Amino acid sequence: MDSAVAFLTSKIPFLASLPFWVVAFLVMLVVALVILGFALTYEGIATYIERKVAADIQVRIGPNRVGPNGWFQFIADGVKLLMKEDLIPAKADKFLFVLAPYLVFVGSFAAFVVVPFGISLIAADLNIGVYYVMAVTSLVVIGILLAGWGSNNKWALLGGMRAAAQIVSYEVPVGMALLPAVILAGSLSLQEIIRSQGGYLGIFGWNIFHNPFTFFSFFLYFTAALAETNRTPFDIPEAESELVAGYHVEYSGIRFAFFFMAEYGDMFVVCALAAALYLGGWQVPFVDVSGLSPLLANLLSLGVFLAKVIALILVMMWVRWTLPRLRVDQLMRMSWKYLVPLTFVNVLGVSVWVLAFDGKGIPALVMSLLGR
Amino acid sequence: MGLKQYLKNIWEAVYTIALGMKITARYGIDPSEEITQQYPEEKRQPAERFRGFLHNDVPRCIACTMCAKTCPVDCIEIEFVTGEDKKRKLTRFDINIGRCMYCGLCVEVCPTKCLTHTDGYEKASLSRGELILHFVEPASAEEEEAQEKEAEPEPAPAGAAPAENPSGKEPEGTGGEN
Amino acid sequence: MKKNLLQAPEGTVMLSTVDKFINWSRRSSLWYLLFATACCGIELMQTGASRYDLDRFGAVFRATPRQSDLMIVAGTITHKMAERVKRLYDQMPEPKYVIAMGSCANTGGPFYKDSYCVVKGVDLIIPVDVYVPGCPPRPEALIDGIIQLQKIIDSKKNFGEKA
Amino acid sequence: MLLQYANVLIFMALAAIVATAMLAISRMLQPRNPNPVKAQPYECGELPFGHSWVQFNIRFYVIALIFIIFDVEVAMLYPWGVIFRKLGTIAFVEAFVFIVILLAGLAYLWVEGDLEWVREYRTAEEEKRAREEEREAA
Amino acid sequence: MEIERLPESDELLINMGPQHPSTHGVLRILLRTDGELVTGAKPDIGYLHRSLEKIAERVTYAQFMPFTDRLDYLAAANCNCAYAWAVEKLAGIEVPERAEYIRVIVCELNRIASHLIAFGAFTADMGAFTPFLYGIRERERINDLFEMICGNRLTYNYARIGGVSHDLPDGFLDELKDFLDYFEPKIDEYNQLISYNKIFVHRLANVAVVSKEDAIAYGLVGPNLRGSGVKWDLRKDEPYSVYDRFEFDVPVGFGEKGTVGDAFDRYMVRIREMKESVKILRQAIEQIPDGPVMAKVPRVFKPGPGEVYFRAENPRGELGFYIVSKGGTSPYRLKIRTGSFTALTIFDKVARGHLIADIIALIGSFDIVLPEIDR
Amino acid sequence: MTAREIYEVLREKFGEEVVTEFQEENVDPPAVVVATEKVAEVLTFLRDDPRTLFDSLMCLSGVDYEDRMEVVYHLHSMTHLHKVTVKVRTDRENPKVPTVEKVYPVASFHEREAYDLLGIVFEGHSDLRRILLPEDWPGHPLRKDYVYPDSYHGIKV
Repeated sequence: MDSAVAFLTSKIPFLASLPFWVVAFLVMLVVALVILGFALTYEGIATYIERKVAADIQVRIGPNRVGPNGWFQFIADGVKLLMKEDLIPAKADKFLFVLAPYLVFVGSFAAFVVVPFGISLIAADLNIGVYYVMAVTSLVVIGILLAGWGSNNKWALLGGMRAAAQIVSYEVPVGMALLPAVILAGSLSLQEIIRSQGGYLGIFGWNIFHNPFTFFSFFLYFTAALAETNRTPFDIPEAESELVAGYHVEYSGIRFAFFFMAEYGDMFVVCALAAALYLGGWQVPFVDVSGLSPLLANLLSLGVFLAKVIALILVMMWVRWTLPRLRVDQLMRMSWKYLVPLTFVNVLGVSVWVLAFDGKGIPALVMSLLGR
Repeated sequence: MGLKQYLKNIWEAVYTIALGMKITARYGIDPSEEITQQYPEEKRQPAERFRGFLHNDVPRCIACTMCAKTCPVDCIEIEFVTGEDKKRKLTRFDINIGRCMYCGLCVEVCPTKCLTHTDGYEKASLSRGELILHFVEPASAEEEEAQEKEAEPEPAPAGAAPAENPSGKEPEGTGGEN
Repeated sequence: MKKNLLQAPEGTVMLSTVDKFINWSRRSSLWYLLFATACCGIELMQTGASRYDLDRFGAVFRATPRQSDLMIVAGTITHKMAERVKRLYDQMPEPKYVIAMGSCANTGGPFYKDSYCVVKGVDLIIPVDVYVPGCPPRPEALIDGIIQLQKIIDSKKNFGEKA
Repeated sequence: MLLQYANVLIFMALAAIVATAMLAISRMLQPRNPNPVKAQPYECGELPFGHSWVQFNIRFYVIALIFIIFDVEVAMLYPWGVIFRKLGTIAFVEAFVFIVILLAGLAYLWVEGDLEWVREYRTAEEEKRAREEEREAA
Repeated sequence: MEIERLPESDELLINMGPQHPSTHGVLRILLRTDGELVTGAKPDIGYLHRSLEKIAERVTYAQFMPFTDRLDYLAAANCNCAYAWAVEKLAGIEVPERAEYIRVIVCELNRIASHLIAFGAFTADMGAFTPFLYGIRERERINDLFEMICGNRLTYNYARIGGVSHDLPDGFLDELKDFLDYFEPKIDEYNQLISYNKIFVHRLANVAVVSKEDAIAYGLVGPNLRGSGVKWDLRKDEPYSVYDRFEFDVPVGFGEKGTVGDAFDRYMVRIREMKESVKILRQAIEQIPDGPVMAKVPRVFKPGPGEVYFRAENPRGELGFYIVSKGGTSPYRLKIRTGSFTALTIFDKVARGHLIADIIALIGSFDIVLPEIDR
Repeated sequence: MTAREIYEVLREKFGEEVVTEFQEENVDPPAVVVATEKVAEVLTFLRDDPRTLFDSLMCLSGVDYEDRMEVVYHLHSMTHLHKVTVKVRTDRENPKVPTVEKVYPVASFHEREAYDLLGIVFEGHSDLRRILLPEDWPGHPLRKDYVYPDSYHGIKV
């Protein structure tokens, strides 16, 4: 950030005359706008991709009439929702009903601040990055809870209460499943964690291959993340076949679109987190990006990072269109009897490993055995 | 729950989920499994016996009213005048395809086989009136409207389609002794 | 309908382009209400399924009327049900469209003559845009109905008309 | 570093502004045709009856309590995780004791069956009988 | 609809249906819940009451045939044939052997189609949408076969009193064989895909248990009865038509993953029945004789006075026709007894103490179809 | 056991006043006509007696014979594999039949249906309401003299 401001002021004399915070503010605003633009576009395209993935799995074609191969489907959907009457039921708690989509949308977007898009492409490299993401994504669930309560509808209420059940079941596993990566890197900053995963052909430095415990941690995190984003098999607050549409049963038009976008935004964030903490983030396989020119390095790392995230998102979609849904008590049982103990064991395992092998992972040990 | 059972549960969950995902992945990746027919462009030819919209070949019809009597839902309306040669001449032969249930009973009883099922099935209409097929030109427009009013609980907007053969194959033979 | 901001006194050329764009978005994203009562419901499902794939037209089902644009009345409507159908229709947000699918919804169909408790056509309860004949209509026929509906939507004027 | 947090604020503010703008645009463009039925809550097509703001029995009270304890634990383990490699064995022993105590608690709850969803319910008759019994006992 | 007692502070009254994604039509269930836990469930039916029994009194015997299509649209051929058998029993008509074989073929084919919807809709209710579309993909091929035979995809109107309306078209049996070869491995694929999926099993095992005694007392029939461990199949135990000439098993629930009579057992009975139907079809293809497909039945059909109760094994259990004739051209009284109708009697009893999500499993595992209930 | 033997057994147990008639010709399965007020007892006996063991009630139908109402019970035994029909007759203007809900739980819905469509009152039924038609529907449509209403809630019938 500071360097960007310094760079700009050195290039454009006009800016130099302004106070530092003004320039910094402008830079931040531009960054925020760019990322917002990216997020909205991505969310649109993700809905299209989701429909295409579903169609492929279900041996059909999917949207193909709107624009080339249906690529503009999300624009049509978006414009239609924008032009659609949005209702507020007479008996709803108007304040909460209006507030809920804001919370969800803001919560899902605010998490993009710390997404490390590239080697130096990050809006704010917070020193408590991992913490921050966990806190902000919980905001989304609070929004869902409010939406459920505020709608004054029985199905929505059930959906909202299920969201509460979901909070208490996934928060702990998510936190504990991310901890091994933090232990290995010794930092909560996402950029630091990613930087610590370089080397060894660029693949074997990844935390997932560090030792068996981190390997399992990745899958445990991914499972818990599915719950965090309300995706099947954990989509119990929405549960179309049970609760009609769950918490957003009363939402129409653009307000519904906020929930819809937030779901995909959330998916991006959790997948980004999984990629950053366990799959080496923007670390490019077989290439040491830090040695390249800044532009090339950024572009390359951005591409690699997005590829990893999208691959994870595709897996999420694939899971969604394959698996049935858990029941709410099963979600809790799974969380407290399986995920929580296993993540704790993993944390202990990783710390023992770190103590025993002085923080070296299996690839490093193999390398040292080979005498390098 | 012993530890063995605990681990077995985890293993079963992972294994069965992996099996399922393997199948969906196979279908997802293999484009030859795709079975969608792009309807407006590629149409599927219905089977030979397909019971589509009814069609009456008026010249061959002897106005015996068997079909109207057999119809369980009274969707066929027939009016005729008996000519000098004792032959009946249709003045009205309407089939309400919006009420027809395509059971085929009328076709089975038709003695001259002039009433047939075509393979037409597309006739999405904007009003109820369009769903009544007239096989004989009505005497006058007013009369037709009056009859429609009688037949329907709520009159459909005007603009009812004139007698028209719904798409599809023409019934064979147009012998017109009558 | 309440006036909205863009209701100019007279339609203008620019607005007609906007009109086209809005109609395009509406016709390309007809989310239908998952509402089936009888036999036609199965054909509706099969239309949405792999071989006919309504999703190609951007039409997906939503379970709640609040998020749907299109109500496909698939099946018999009895007098006991009539009130509920009306309520569901009322609860859909504007703009909304109705397709009457099959003989029962068109006119009462097989139950027109002898039944004492079937509504003789869903248009007695709610306004219908497109009637699709058949008992039940083939999936192709339903898609044809949706294409007809898209043509209707294309011809609508959103601005410049006093409602 | 504080500057970085300004970013967070800007993001949130921007998201809120954009959301408001979208709502406003939608408000201007959408057709509106309110009627009393439309304003009713959706109840699968039925006339709504009863009310939906009830004391909702969530049936996972104990789990909700443990959740708070564990969530605090997670929050406390993170700083530990950051400096773990610097402190070494002592940190491990400390955390080990900490985790083991909590896991022991979890195991206790598990054995007691408190991790199960509360599934008992009483029919009207059973409740009546239970009340009578209580009265008799008193 | 009355409610047994007024809601206390933490009781919620929920309306499930008539428009709900998983009530399989316009069923309405009034749920009284304590949080997520159901403490009472009252089915409210009649939203699709189309008065078939009254129509039967007003149309002739032959004219009623197309209405039986609409009685259970998922198994229209079965209903057609059951009605035809009932009337033939009443009037004492001998049906040509080929016609009986054709009826068995269409019945078993339709049973597969119906179970495919049951399987698909059930998995969709459980949250897995894809198996539903796989089920329909196979069903489409069955629809094509039916279109070949009788010209319609859903409402066949194929059986006639005294036989069937057309003989099988040329090449049909080969197409059928092709389909069976294609379909049989798919059943195993379904099992891999979802039936034995751990989540799916856990959603169903020990849920909605109906004991053997209850199942009989509450008049459950067909797969629901067999799911409770009662080995009872009309095709085997009370053979009608030519069913006694086929070798097949009657699958019953045996508590594979939980208790006997739970939702999983009922589900698996249907999956296994599809295999048995394939077996029957293969034998029927081998055995089918040549000959006429229609007996001599007078055009104005008038059975003598009398009454008959005939039942046949439908995909949803026994379908009973009670026909009273006074010698006229139309039945004096026709009562239809269906499997889904009686399945709802036990609904409240089974539903209590389950979660809302289990109610969905309960409805799905009973495989009810609304026109059968409301008629 | 054949239906005639069952009839003999019933005759022996309940006497002539209760078991009045046996119909065999053109009736399948053959029917035993019993006195209306005793029907629950007869069915309980048929269900529990080791010789008959009719554990399932296949069907329960009401029939309007213009001069009388009949309720027809089709019984079947899964153990002995035999069947019988039990009939009771009741007055057409004021039809009343004791409920058999306690004997065969499945009868509950069938009886409600018979009440709804034919107006037969089943005395002692726990929840005798209309089941298929709306609560405020006029008349009982399966009666032979039923006249279709003109409109219902403003919609033409």
